[in-house]
Amino acid sequence: MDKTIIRLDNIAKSFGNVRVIHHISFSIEAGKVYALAGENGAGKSTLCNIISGSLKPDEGTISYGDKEYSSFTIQQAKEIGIKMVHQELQILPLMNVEENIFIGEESSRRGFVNKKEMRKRSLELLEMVGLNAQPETKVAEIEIAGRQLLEIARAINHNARIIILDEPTSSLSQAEIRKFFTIIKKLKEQGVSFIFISHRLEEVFELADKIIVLKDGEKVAELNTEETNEKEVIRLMVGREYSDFYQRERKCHGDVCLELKDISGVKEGMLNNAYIPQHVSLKVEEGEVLGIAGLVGAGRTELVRMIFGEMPIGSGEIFVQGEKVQIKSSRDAIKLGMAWVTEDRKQEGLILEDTLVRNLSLPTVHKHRKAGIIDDNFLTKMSEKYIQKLKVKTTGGLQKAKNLSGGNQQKIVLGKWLSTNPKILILDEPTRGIDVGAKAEIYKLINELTAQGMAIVLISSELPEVMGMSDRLLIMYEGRVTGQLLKEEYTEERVMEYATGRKVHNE
Amino acid sequence: MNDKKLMIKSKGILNQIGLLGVIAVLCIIFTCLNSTFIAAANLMNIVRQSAVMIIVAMGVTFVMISGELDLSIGGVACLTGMVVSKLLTTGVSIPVAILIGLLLGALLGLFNGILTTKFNLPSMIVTLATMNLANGSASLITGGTAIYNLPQEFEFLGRGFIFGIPAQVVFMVILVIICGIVLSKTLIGRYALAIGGNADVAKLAGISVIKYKLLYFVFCSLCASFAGMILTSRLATGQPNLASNMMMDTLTAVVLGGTAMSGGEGSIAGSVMGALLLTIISNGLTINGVNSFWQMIISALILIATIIARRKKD
Amino acid sequence: MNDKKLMIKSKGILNQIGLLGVIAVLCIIFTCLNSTFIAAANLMNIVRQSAVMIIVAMGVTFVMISGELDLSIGGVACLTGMVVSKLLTTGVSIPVAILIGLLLGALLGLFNGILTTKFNLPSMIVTLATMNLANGSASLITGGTAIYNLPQEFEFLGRGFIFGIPAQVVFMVILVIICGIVLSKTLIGRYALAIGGNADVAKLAGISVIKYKLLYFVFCSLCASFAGMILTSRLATGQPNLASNMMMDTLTAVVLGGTAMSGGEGSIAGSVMGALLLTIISNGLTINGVNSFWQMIISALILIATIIARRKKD
Amino acid sequence: EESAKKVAYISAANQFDFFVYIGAEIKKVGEENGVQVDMFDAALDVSKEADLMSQAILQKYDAIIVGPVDTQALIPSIKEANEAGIPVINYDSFIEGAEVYARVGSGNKDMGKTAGEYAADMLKEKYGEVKGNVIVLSYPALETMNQRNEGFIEALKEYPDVTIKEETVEECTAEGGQKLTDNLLIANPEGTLDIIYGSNAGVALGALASVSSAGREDIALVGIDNEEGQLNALKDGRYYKATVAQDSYSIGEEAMNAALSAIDGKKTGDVVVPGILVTADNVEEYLTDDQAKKDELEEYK
Ligand SMILES: Nc1ncnc2c1ncn2[C@@H]1O[C@H](COP(=O)(O)OP(=O)(O)OP(=O)(O)O)[C@@H](O)[C@H]1O
Ligand SMILES: Nc1ncnc2c1ncn2[C@@H]1O[C@H](COP(=O)(O)OP(=O)(O)OP(=O)(O)O)[C@@H](O)[C@H]1O
Ligand SMILES: [Mg+2]
Ligand SMILES: [Mg+2]
Repeated sequence: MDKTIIRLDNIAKSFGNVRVIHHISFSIEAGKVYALAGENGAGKSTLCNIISGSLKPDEGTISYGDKEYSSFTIQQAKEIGIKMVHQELQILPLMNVEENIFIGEESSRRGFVNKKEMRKRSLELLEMVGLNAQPETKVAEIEIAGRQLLEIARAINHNARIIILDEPTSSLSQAEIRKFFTIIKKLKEQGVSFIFISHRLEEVFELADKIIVLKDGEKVAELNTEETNEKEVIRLMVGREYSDFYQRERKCHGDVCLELKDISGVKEGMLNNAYIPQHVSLKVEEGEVLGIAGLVGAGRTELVRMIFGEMPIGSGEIFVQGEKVQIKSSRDAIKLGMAWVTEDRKQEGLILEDTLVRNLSLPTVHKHRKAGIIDDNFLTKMSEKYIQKLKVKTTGGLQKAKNLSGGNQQKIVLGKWLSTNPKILILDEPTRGIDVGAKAEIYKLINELTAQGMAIVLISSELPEVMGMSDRLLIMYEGRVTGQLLKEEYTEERVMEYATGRKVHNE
Repeated sequence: MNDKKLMIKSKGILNQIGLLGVIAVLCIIFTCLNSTFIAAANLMNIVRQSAVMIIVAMGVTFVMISGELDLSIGGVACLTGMVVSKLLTTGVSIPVAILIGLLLGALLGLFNGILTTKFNLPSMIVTLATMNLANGSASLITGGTAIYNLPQEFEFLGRGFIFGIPAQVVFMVILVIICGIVLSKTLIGRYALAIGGNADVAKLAGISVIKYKLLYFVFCSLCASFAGMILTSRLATGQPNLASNMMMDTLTAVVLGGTAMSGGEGSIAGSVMGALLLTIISNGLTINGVNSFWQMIISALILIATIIARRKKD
Repeated sequence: MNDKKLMIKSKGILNQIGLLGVIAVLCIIFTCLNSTFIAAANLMNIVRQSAVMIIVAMGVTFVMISGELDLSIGGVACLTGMVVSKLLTTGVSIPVAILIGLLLGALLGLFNGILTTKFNLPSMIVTLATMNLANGSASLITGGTAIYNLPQEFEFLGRGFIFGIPAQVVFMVILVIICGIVLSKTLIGRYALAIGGNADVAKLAGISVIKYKLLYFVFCSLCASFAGMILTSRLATGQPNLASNMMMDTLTAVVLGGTAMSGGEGSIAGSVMGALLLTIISNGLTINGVNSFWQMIISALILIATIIARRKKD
Repeated sequence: EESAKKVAYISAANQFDFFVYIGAEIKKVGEENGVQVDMFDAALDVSKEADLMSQAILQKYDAIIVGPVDTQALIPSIKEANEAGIPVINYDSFIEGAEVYARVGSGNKDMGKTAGEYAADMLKEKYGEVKGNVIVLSYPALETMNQRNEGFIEALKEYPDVTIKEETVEECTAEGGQKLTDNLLIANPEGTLDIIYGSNAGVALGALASVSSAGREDIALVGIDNEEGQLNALKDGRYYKATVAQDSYSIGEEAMNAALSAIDGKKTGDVVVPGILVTADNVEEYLTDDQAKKDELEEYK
């Protein structure tokens, strides 16, 4: 029996005169997981947007049953049962968790929403995906990882037939990912199909039945997972092989750059106190990469916020280059030679409507003026430099940030902060949504920068990354530092023990 | 960010408590200064005076929650008033004239809505244009002069009583109750909040943003044209410069009530209280013999005090 | 989604070309109807008439680009006009009076800015309050009547000439050039765009959002108070309801010029052309003997046509 | 060939019948004399009036007939016209301090006085002596209203037992008058207020709407202007007792005649067209005449 749900034929799509998808065809069968692999900007999200009805292809057809469509509308896709978790999170921050889960699919009778039914279902879903929040919690109060879980809850809510997951795991940590994969596997058994995008190939190999490799908008291969391996996929994607990703070697040893002594956040009545960092002490030296690991919501981002003066500090001291400092806002922090690559590129990283040049030059523009007049030539050149160095896939510095693919946006955020030449660089999930090739480049960059004496704090939910790239590891659990490990001591088990609070290291 | 989070959390209720607090304090002050303020007749007077503003505020609340702006309300009210007056003086029966008035409102709302959504134009300019269009047309009907000799029975809308309560107050209360239910209990309300929160997200969730926005615009204009008829009925003449302050006053009331200019947030109770607050200020000051210039200043100060007080409460 | 992206791409220039196109078409039509329209004297008249609006639009453009709104401009202009008139009639010298007027403007701007930024209040309400505060105070100065007998020399601002060009036009041109440079070539402009684009990002990039927003508010109020003095000078009397249409007209001009109400986008050239367009419409219609009600209607239609045309061009 | 003469008529506010019919009359007289009349409306905006003046001067009208929104604010514009050699005819409020060819009007202060005297008579009739409480609705930004109020107050000042309070409307429209009066009725309960005076059609009609819907027959309304609504109310006579009507037709006619002379270089000087006191007694008669005039002018509106 034919198990095909939908079939794409010769789908093509251009933005302006840039062709992003070249005549791609494939079918989606029931109960299978398809992984889309490809570099940043290869066209993965675009293809998924076409399937889910939010973009119209220029050419080609989509067949469903015995009907052919030139494109789906969102409503049609929904009727068929196509759900999508978008790479750029699609949430309504002012509405609560429950309203977000059910948006567009409220259970209602004659226009009146049926709150009881939805409450029951939303509690189930929250439990299922492991989102530790009440249905009435406003989404604005939830950090990015929680939002990702929320979107997942939304996608699995109704009886979907095809669920498209565009980097659903990029801000999740192991525990959530495990939980999530269990759900996927269960749904798959019930005949639900998935299109899965992730730059973490081990996830791809764990889940996918088939791997479709895209390169520059073309389908270069459709592989059965059993018959291939990571190396081949990477070669097909990038055109070259990466053998050992994490080649961290500390070359420079210097003084302590940044030191926190017993920093605690302010206990604010209504917030969930557990997540506000308490009694955190740490040191980072020149040339060192200090990793901070922890589960989602452990309070790592909040810690950076506190360091940067964007969240109140209740007690404790901060020393930069040995001197005690008062940081009232990120402006002070920047002046002290710090830079912070934020995790949420949309909210805190980019001015989406602005050009790449403007985004890249924002923190440094004040330094490049002649008699008050901005030296735009210089800024353009500087931007070109970073665009090349980070291999950003773009039509040029004048492209708007919002028109870049997710991974390329992330590179722009990184470039923006590198351009300030910081002495202390804090990277909060720096490789979120970045492809393997670019990741390798960023790791190389981390090594180069530390070799020149920069101190780096690397926060990442991806254990291999944070373990592979840091010289020392700090592990947080519910706002507290539960463990500190030296490179020689790392094992995944040990880190997870601290990260889940099963073990607490006492100095 | 963090403070913001705190703020948002408890907004729903506290917002309104903040406003209520200000209203209470004002009432006490005004009563101390002049006890007629608290007299039943004056309280009814206040409610009656605010009724029209509240009616219009209902429509504006929906439009604003959905992330758009309707500046045309005053114009719509004015044009409806004039058209209905003209119809009435040419012998059209009252119910028919009222129906035509509402139809006109709906059409103007549709015009706003279509230009804003289908043509994807900024609603601020579209509705500004509609305002001028409507005001200009209102004056053209007579060449700029007022219309007199409306039938006596038409005065019911603005001067009549239903069970001893001014008719306009009754209409207002019914409308407020309906709107309260619609906003909090139905898809129409929920989608307004969603669309205003982020129209792209709403669209991706399969909500037909255009259809709903059209609905909000039409409803808003309907409210405005109904208000225009009440005002006309109360004045017992068709005035070509009717409702010239309606837009500013109503927008102020709605924003004061906690509806975000940028959409995604707002409440019916808030808008009602915003309108009441504005009316109480002007009534209390007039009764206490404060002249209109001081009134402007004092009400501006109270406005600022209110938003600060509300903010502190959060 | 897709069309939108395409649209935005070439906006910068095409936006203005769209506006220019509309302006050109209108000029041709008006000239055909009445050749005095194109006479040098009338062209200068148009520029002179639009000068005040353009001056205020400069300030509004910066505030709006940075994501805020200033509704107080009319009030500020009016209060400044009255205060300066009062000072002049009590014998204060002209330069001192002008300086005090500007200082007053700056203070009102500071007031707007501080409430908006430090207290984190919605600028729409804050400036609305300031508008009423200013208008009320303006009337209180004299109890609501106008101020007469300003010194003859004060008329220079609004009626004088510099090298045969009306003084206000000269001031306007200078201001426009400065603003053009500031917006595109200096930090003040760059940061306005960044703050309006995403204030969080700007703040994290080390920009003191508060300081810059204060600056924009102060500048905007300065423009308004300067405009108020020009208007007062032109009328040679202090009028307590001066500039009552300024806010609506100027906001329309600026938004018409392509500045986004939500911030992050806008241009000086656009605002200038927006203001010119509005003036041309009213001048052309007046010259052709169109009565003021038809003018409202026709200009509303042209307004809509313009935003549609601009949109199509993109 | 000598092109036809043209005259610019600048109205202070076409929202009032008064200005509309002056304009119509002027147009009619113009037509009879082969002079083109173009009408402009300053819509109660001083700045706009100044701009309209400049424009009329630029377009080289042969004469400008202008009703000032504010007399003083118009002076620079009149000087501008003088410099350009264009004669200006001033109607309605009289301009002091600038050179005009003619001033035609009813005298605002005089009309106020007429209304005040009638108010005094009413009080006398009510109490046997002239005493009582009077509220004057004011809108200080409008010069004409100030002058009318001044005349009214002056007439009543003679009687020490009359308490006069001025109350300012927020806007000079029916709605503004109504809103204020609604509140005033609360602040001045039955028996504490005898007369409300509204010296322009807008506020007078607003006060009428408020007083009539509250059924406060203890209050008598006196006003100025002759909008249809005011005249109708006089007929029924329950609330609105008297209004001072301006003769817009004669004002228009005189103004246009002055303009015709001005084109020939002749100055007319001041022409006073006195206001007419209309009460329940003579309203029918007045209305018949008025309606006839209006019908005649309909095509010129
Ligand atoms: N609206 C748009 N306008 C112009 N170009 C666009 C637009 N959307 C996407 N692109 C371009 O299309 C290409 C493909 O983008 P897409 O988002 O599909 O990539 P992706 O494979 O999902 O990459 P990533 O792994 O970084 O998410 C990119 O080069 C991007 O810059
Ligand atoms: N699973 C969850 N359930 C509920 N709230 C969550 C969850 N995950 C994150 N949060 C929210 O996140 C906040 C703390 O997140 P923060 O970003 O500081 O931690 P983190 O360790 O940096 O996490 P991340 O892995 O997202 O970077 C908490 O206040 C909480 O509201
Ligand atoms: Mg993508
Ligand atoms: Mg984090």
